[in-house]
Amino acid sequence: MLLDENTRVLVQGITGRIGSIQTKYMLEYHTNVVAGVTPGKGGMRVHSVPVFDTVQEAVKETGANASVFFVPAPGVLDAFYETVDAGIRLIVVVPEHVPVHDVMKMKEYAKEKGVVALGPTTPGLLVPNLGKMGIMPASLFRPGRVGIVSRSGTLSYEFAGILSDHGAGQSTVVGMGADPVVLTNLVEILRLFEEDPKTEGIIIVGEVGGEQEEMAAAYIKAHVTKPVAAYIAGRLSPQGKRMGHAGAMIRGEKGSWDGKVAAFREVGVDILRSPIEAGQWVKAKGLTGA
Amino acid sequence: MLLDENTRVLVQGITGRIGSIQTKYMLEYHTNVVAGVTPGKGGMRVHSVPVFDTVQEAVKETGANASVFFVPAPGVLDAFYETVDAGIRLIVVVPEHVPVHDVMKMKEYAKEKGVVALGPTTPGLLVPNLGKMGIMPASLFRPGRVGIVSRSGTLSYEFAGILSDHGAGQSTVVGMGADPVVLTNLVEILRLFEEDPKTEGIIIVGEVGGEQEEMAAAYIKAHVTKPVAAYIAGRLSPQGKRMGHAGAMIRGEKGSWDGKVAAFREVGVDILRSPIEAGQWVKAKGLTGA
Amino acid sequence: MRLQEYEAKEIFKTYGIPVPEFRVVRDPEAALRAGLDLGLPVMLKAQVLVGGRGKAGGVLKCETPEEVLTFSEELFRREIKGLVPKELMVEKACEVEKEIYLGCAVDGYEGRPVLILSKRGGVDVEDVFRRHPEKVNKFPLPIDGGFLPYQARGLSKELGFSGEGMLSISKVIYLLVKVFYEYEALLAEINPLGVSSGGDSICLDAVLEVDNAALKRIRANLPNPATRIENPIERKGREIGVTYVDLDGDIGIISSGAGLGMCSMDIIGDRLRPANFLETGGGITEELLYRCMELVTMKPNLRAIFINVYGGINPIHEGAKGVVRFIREKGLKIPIVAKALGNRQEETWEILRSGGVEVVEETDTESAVKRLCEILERGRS
Amino acid sequence: MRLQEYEAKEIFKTYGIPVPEFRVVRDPEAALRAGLDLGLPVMLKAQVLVGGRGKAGGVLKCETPEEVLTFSEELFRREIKGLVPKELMVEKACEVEKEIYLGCAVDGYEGRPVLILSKRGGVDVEDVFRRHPEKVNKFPLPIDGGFLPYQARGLSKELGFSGEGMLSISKVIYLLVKVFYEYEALLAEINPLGVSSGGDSICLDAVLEVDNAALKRIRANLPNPATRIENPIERKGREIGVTYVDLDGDIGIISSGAGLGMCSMDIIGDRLRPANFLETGGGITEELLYRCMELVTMKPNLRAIFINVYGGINPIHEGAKGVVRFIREKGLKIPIVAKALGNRQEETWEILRSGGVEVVEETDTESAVKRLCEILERGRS
Repeated sequence: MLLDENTRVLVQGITGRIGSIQTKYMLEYHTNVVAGVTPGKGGMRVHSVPVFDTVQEAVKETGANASVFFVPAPGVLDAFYETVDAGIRLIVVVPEHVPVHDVMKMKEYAKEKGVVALGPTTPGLLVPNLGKMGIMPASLFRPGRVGIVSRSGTLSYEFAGILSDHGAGQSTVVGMGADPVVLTNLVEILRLFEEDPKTEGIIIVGEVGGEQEEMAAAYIKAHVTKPVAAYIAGRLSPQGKRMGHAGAMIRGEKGSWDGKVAAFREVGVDILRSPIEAGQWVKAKGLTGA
Repeated sequence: MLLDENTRVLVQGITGRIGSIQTKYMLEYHTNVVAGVTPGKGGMRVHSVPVFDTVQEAVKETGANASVFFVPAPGVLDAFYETVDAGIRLIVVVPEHVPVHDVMKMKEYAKEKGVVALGPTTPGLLVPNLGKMGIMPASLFRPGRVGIVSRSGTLSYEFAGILSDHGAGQSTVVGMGADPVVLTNLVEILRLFEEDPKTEGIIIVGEVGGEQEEMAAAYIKAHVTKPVAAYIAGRLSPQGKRMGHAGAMIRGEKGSWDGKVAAFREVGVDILRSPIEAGQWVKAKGLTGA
Repeated sequence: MRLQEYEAKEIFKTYGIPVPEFRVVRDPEAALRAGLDLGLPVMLKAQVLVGGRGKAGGVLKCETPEEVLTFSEELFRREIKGLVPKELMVEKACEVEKEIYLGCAVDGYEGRPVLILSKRGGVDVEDVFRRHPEKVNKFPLPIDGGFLPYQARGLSKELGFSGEGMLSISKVIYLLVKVFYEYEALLAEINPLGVSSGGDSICLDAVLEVDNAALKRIRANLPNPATRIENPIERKGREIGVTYVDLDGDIGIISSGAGLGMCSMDIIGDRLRPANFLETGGGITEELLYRCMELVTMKPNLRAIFINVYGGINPIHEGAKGVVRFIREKGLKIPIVAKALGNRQEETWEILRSGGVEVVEETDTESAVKRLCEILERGRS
Repeated sequence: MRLQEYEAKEIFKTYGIPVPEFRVVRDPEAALRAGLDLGLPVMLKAQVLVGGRGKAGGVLKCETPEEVLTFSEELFRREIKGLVPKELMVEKACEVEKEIYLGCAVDGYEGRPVLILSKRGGVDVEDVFRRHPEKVNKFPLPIDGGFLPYQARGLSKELGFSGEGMLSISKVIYLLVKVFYEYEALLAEINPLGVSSGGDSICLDAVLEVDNAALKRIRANLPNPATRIENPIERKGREIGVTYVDLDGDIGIISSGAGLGMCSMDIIGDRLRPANFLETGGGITEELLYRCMELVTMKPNLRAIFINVYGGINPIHEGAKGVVRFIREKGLKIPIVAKALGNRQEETWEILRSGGVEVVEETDTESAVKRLCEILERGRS
């Protein structure tokens, strides 16, 4: 899902320390990385991948149609517009600490242009044995039929690892991004999983705060036919100090562990109290095997 | 043209010194002034015209569908968006000294929303014996068949007065506005005159600087069938000190009296060397009478 | 980072939002001087970064010099939701006829700014939100500015104001939105905005929370967020670039990623008592994990440390070196259990084991916590 | 208002655009000190607000202290397109490999900002515009900002640069556009931008022209535009809010509206010699026309005054009072011909006639000028 045989990956910030090593890991996982971009470094090669000054050139020369970002946080907004304007419609924004006002602009632009964008602060996207865009450690993943969507990067690895150990592979693993505003909401990822013929069950890895899970519950009730389980991290996390009253108005009572679990339970989503329970769940639902 | 029997005029800034007296003059000319707006003064009346706090209310309560501005220059941008967003599609911006960057924004918004807007720094719009939006001194105008469009306010009065003296009335007199950027270009006004059945001849009152006249000449050649005469003020004006080179690039050789006159002559427009020649021109073209 | 009320008010004031005259003081004598200087009556307001300060007794009105002295002494001693104020605002008391609520916030789900207005504001505003949602207006704002004065006028009309009141409130709404954009705020709030019988508006309490990720490009002198943290370990965490939250247990936690950290805390919390939450973010180095060990062990009476990290973007083998170096240098004796998976995991395990760390090779946190419990049980028996 | 080169460069510098080190001096001794301080060679640049300064000899390179002294003495005396510089810039000379042109301007007809780039810049750039338009890139900008660094990179690639040169030029382009928006400029220009063999960029000459109508809201300390006007009558005109242009004839002109003013000037100019152009704008009061009379009569040897005004937005009857008051107070004897039409014209005529002004009732300026000629003929004979 999202990433397939026709995906031609561009790496932005490829000459940086992280961009370079992660490109190596992506190539080792047989991802079709066709180009890199670092302004001013056009003409270089990184792990044999040709580097360009601009996304436009990279697209023109290599037919890149998806991009993963390892650019510094203050440069993400600029790179995002550049990438969208060059015609790319799948973007993975790995960096953390991108200013929220930038993310809001990017989210609106993505919606306007029909772009699917993950992040910021995402480990990216991985389709086992096909490729990955981002930083997910490949050894934990196996091909299979369970879709995982996670707000947390490391917890997506944890769940994939547990599933793999229990004989249940993954169709696609999606890191949504851990920021208060993410470029693509959970509901939208669930829609993609519901439509994806290779996905037969879905695990949602959520956490306290925000209202992604509450909105997802409503969506699941109306539109999702596949079995869904959910884990919510932060059951015992101390409540943050409240800042002003506007949050209460925007979110009402949303955001708590209890509220999210109740919302999911009400629409028939199975609640996992600990990641390890995902192992039992896939067995119970017959989702093991490739 | 533009202003007709169905026009219901709103006056913005009606409680100000100029707004109030000009409203009186407009009413004396039997203009259908239905409402005024001055924020914070809702509920008042000015020369019996009801005043509202917002354009939205004024439109809702009185069906106003055209607006003339007497608001202070720094507030014009805000008032313009308010007026367009309230659904009004004909706006006359009388004030001078509106910042150019504001005018650029207004011009784009007008284009996007299909608004005809005159100014800034315009005397407005007058249809003899029907009404006026703006500050034109009514005594100089007579109904007839000649359309006048002028970059200069006072010269539009001069030409109307001369025509009236020579027995040639006016169909509509349009002040385009004297700023370096105007909300509606000359070409667009010429298009309206060409389409207007009540207009049988057109007088363009231009001046040195900018490229309105040059663009108009090209338009006339392709689209205007009615007789056209043009006067260009500033034949003897000393050339302004040149500021940088960008102007030369944008405008090339445009902007001079010679250039404008040559452009018009080339497409068959009659050149008036002095306003008084307009009297002879209307007689020669048979445009006298009502 | 949330600013103190007086910092927010100073910013609001530079934008032209009317605020009462005030002084900031650090002792009762200064409070008295400020009170006499401003003219009584005055409000004393504890400067603490928590909500519900008024209800918790952090705001007192003083009519006499004696009250200023006694009440300020009282406030400098009073704990408000766990925090004792170091500074008080002494503010001229204002007569107002109405109190309304104005807030400008990021709607995280929609990913856009939203303006929230309520014709009833003050300490009970959340009750209004809950019980009378019809009294509250929510207005989505354009993503990148472009909010215009006329829109503010329309909104202040909708709140039921006219004449001078409409003008003064719409001016405040417009300027609050401007602050919100120019400070890249997560929240800019005035609650309440007092409106006098003559229609004048005045900002009686102010909240401004800015995005730490945007601090460097905001054109203003803002304090270093680390200086805002009261707890010394949390402050130190902020300084080295990790998120540390102090808890009252005795099992230290180091994790990469907030989700994994919360998950570790939840699982440990079912059987043991976490001493902290610590997440490294994506910048692990040898030095960083050395410092994380330092942070976690600042807590007295620690029984054990639980490390839970993934090698995705993080070079966990580098981090392992820092852990082991710390153990060796400090001669740390308490049990340490680590789960470390992903890129270069075998190398990582080897390093950790060389420092005496108990490495769990299972993929799930549950098993690792079980191992921790076993070790602690064994130690006890 | 156009700023002096050094003022523009100071602003550009605060935005991060590299400019050579410089000093501003008002006498040759200061020039010498500055030259020695900066290190030779230096450029001496006359600070005059005209184009084509370089071709007119206003920029000189100095290799020795003696040259700094002699050349600066020379420049302080040299008239450049009618202006003698009061200030010189002493600027460190730079070695560059290429000179390109960057300009950001308002396209008046389209009503939008436009960025203009040419890979050949310098004093001959207008020749390039004329002869090699294919070497010039024009790029329409968004109306309300939103120009992004990546677009600047794309443009600097199109200019044929790569590597460090591409990066440094794109940074300058981006920052120049930022200055253009934030200063509400009519023109922001760097010509030339020098590019070194290592790819560094440096702004060698700078133009910044800001919109006087926006001055009050620009967040910066800019000089009062009136102080920029060399001619004392023109400066005084600016101070009272009218546009006065000094000419070399002897017939004073006062008109409402630039168009009518130019028309009056054109018609008068065919037979007589205008002493000035003066247009009042839409703010006529008794006081303003009194002051306009004062302005016009500052010119020695005036033969007559021609007044041409319309009562549209202007209360011309008020203005007439000012004219008459001036005539009476100063005992002005030269002929004054006035054409004054529109609202309250009869009242206006009566007032003017009471002061001995010859009022023309015809609607056309031609007739009024004819009357003026007749009166002057009569006076001569």
